[in-house]
Amino acid sequence: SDEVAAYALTLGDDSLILAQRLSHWISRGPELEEDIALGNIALDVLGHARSFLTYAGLAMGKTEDDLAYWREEEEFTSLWMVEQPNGHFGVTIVRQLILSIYQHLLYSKLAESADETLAAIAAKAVKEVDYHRDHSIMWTIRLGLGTEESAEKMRHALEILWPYVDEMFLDEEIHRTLPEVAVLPSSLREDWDKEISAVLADAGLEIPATGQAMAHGRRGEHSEHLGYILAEMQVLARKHPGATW
Amino acid sequence: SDEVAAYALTLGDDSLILAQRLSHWISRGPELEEDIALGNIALDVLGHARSFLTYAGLAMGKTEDDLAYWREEEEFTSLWMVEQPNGHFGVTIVRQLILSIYQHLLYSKLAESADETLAAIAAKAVKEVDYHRDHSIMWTIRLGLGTEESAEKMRHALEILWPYVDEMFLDEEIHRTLPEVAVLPSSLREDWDKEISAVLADAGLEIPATGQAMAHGRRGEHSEHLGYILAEMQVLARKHPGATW
Amino acid sequence: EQAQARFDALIDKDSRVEPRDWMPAPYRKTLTRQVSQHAHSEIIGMQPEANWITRAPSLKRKSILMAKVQDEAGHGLYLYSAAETLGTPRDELNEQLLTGRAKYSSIFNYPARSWADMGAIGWLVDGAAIANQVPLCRASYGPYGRAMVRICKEESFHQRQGFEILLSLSRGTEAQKKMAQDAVNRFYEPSLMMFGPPDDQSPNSKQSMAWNIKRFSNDELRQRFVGMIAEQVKVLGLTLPDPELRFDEEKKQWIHKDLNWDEFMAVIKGNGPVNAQRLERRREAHREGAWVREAAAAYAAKQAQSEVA
Amino acid sequence: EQAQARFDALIDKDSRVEPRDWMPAPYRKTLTRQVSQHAHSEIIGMQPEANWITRAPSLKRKSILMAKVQDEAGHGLYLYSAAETLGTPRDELNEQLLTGRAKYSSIFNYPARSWADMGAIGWLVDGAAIANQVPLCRASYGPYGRAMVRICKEESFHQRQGFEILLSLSRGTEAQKKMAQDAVNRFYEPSLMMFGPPDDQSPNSKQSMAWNIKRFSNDELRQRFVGMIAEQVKVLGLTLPDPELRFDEEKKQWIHKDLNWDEFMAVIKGNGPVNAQRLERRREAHREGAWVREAAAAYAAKQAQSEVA
Repeated sequence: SDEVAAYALTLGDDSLILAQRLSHWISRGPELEEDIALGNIALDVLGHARSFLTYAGLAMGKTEDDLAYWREEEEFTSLWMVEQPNGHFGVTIVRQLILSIYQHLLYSKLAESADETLAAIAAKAVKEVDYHRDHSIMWTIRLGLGTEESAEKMRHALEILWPYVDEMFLDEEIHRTLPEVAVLPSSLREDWDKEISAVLADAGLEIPATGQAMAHGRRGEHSEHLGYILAEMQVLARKHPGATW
Repeated sequence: SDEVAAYALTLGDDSLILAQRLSHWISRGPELEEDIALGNIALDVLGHARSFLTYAGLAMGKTEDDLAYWREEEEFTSLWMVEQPNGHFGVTIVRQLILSIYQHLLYSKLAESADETLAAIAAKAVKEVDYHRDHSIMWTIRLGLGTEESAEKMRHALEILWPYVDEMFLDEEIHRTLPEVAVLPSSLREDWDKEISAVLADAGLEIPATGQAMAHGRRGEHSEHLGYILAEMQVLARKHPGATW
Repeated sequence: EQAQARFDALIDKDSRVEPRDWMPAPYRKTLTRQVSQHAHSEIIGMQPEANWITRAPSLKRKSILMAKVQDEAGHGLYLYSAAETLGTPRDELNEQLLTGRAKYSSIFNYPARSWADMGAIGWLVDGAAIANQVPLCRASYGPYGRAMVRICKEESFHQRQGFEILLSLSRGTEAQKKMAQDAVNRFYEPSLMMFGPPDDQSPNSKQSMAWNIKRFSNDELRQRFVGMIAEQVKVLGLTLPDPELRFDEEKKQWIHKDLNWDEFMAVIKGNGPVNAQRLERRREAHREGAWVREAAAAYAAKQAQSEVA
Repeated sequence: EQAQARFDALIDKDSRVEPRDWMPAPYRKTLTRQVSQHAHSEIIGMQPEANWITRAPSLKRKSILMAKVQDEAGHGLYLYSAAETLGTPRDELNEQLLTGRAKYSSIFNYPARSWADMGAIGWLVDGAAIANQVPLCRASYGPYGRAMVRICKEESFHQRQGFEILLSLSRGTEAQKKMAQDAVNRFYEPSLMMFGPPDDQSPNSKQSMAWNIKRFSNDELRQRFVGMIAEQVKVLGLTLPDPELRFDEEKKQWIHKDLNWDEFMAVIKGNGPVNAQRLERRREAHREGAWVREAAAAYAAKQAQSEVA
């Protein structure tokens, strides 16, 4: 249905923008192993994006590429969290920690969705996200407990990213209209809070006392970053309308 | 003539891309005074770009905006030096030092061009570039003689930028076909070498022993950076073909 | 006592207080806060516009926008200087901004999402700023009033440029007109809130008016502004997102919709869309520029030493 | 002496030398240089392709490209491991790369200017690499040969992907076809030079062949490669930028145009278009990652200590 497609689109957009951000690390990591690890995560996440977008496109008569390359900024529904810049390695790790715990909870529930396709995509994705989560937990602990400098950088990363946490758990119309199909974001909050608090405690870090941004990416109201991300991502495809690659 | 227009285009492209790079500093400078100073330089340089592009466009039946927003990467003729990333403040200062000494010599000669329009643009520009040169000399000396850290950063900046110096002095067909009009880039080299060597000596810095990149921006063969610069610069204009702003 | 009397007399005859004059501590404190907040607003206010410099859709607009953002940096400088004459050094004021202790105009905590925002910010945000600031040109504190004279002149230029951007868009393609209307929709209400809470909820205004810092109440200024834009929007061929807006001939005042003061307070408290981003950008510039400032200071110290020697 | 005799015997019967075996110092040195250069080439070779990941024109191509660049990082890892079995630690090899003392394949000092370069690099550069590497699967040093087996399998997959990119472009719009031809024009000559100088100017080849590291001469390998691409380019519907190219039936060999060995030498010496950029990117990643590596080491040390306690 149109609603299911719109819901799939939100999941696809989050993954697409996150993959775009993560892929920038390839050839720039702090060590070769991390080029591979972050690249693998980016590749998995791009895979999720493609599955969700392809499914969303079915109902809309569009391909994954129509949706990725030919929508305008206000038609994207990504969360502000995925749009945040990579920053230094610690910022990318904290962003990934926040998101992979979130996606793990989300996909675990979505795997039981009444929509079989979404359930199947989620069931496959959750296994991959499990690894992403482990990877970011491991790095959060290493960097939190590593040196004074690394702990300070992690505190800074938490501070600049935390304002975009609440948005991840906002229930929107699209979730409420699909009670059997969609996962209600607010239903994930409690578990997420518990899980991330435990990780941060293990890493000697704390949840920062920041404000919360009035972010509404699901409604097409985006951070100032998305325009730049799309300009780069879409530039080549848009120069060749109708072309096959 | 077409040749004069093509020559004006090379000057316009250098200034346009440099202004685009410099303008990124506005609201990001190390102190408020530098936001203003770098912004003023960017604004002057953009002004030069507009004069040269407008003049080039006259012979081609195009506006400055046609030339800035609707050419493809390989149609741009900018030098690799202007395309180099801003990096830290020291990199921007060294790039500006290299370029403003160069442009000062170039415009001083061009002010005596047989082409009256080019001569007039250059005569006006040279006064502004004189200030840009002073500004970058002053900072080069401050940073070269400031702290250990700043001197090291300046050495690094010189090292990563120096490979693009030779290209600035390459004589191309376009220069040779316009002996009375165009300034032969090679004719500037000796004075440039003298002047920059003196500044670096005053700053306790040395000309680095790097290789020289095979750079041929004048022929449309650009660094890997230009594609990104243009994607950002042109994104909005290209979404609205034929629009007036 | 004598000093207080002299100060009161200056205020009474609407004269200027100058830095050398004695002034009551609360007057100094209020002014320092107001002038520095104003300076911070200029500095933070550069960011939404800087966001579109590299993507400006014509070279002329790029050039105008760059010059405008430059002007704002200049305004920040005058205002920090004015604040310094009250005894607080610029470093300390900057520190207050970076640590979040000092406020700046809340409007800059909304993102600049489209090119049309360059128009809406110029027309509405600078417009509201001017309405606020023109009376400040007569503020009792001399350096502040004089800074405002210079700033207001440039601001009205900026407002006209913003208006022109919107006019070009509204006369342009359908997509451009839509972009313009969307920007006006987003900035209308926040710009009305730039004048601060309604008079009955603005306890500090009275003292500022007694000191001849403030000349008109928040609501009076808001009225003037609404009246102005209600006329100008017709020329633009756009609409204000306020179906209730009308001039009440009986009360002789503009009636506008209820403003979302909850959101206003939330934004002030740091929960606006881009508060965190704006402050972090400032902090980042400060952090990344530390080595440059240190080098400049070290060089200056060496120069001073060698001149002595 | 006995050891040398055992080594010679191993080479004679075309057996494998293993890390535990004694080997002559020059053999070890030559291999270390070759294997580490090969590893460096994989790592630097990620950059031209990473340049197009964020701009790939379809999600499928983006995904394939990301996987390919990942594979290259993986190849780098195997090869550093193989080099380490010869006694030089990875840190030291990396240091040689960052300081410019170690070389890597010169082809990566050309910029990847267009999307079609992803095709040309796959087809020509990976193609030439495979022609070079397939015989290395039988290299006398065990760990190197085994690494090459794994690498060659993936490389031929990459080559096919590159070919497919070009095929899609050449069957696409005029602009796409032009883009493809332009990329082939730029990469043709540098790819032929990947096999190294002509045999009569390649003094080290003979020793490498005697040691069963190299199996074919530079010119032999180049001949195979040219023959292959001369056929494949027809399927692509593109042309090679070499009007002189033909198979000489008498000499039974391919005649191609004179290659620009001056440029080749200049690029090797550091004067290629993007040598400086490629190295600086590596250095930057190393510099920016220093705090991460230090933290990881500090954490590991603390863990080790707490396990002991």
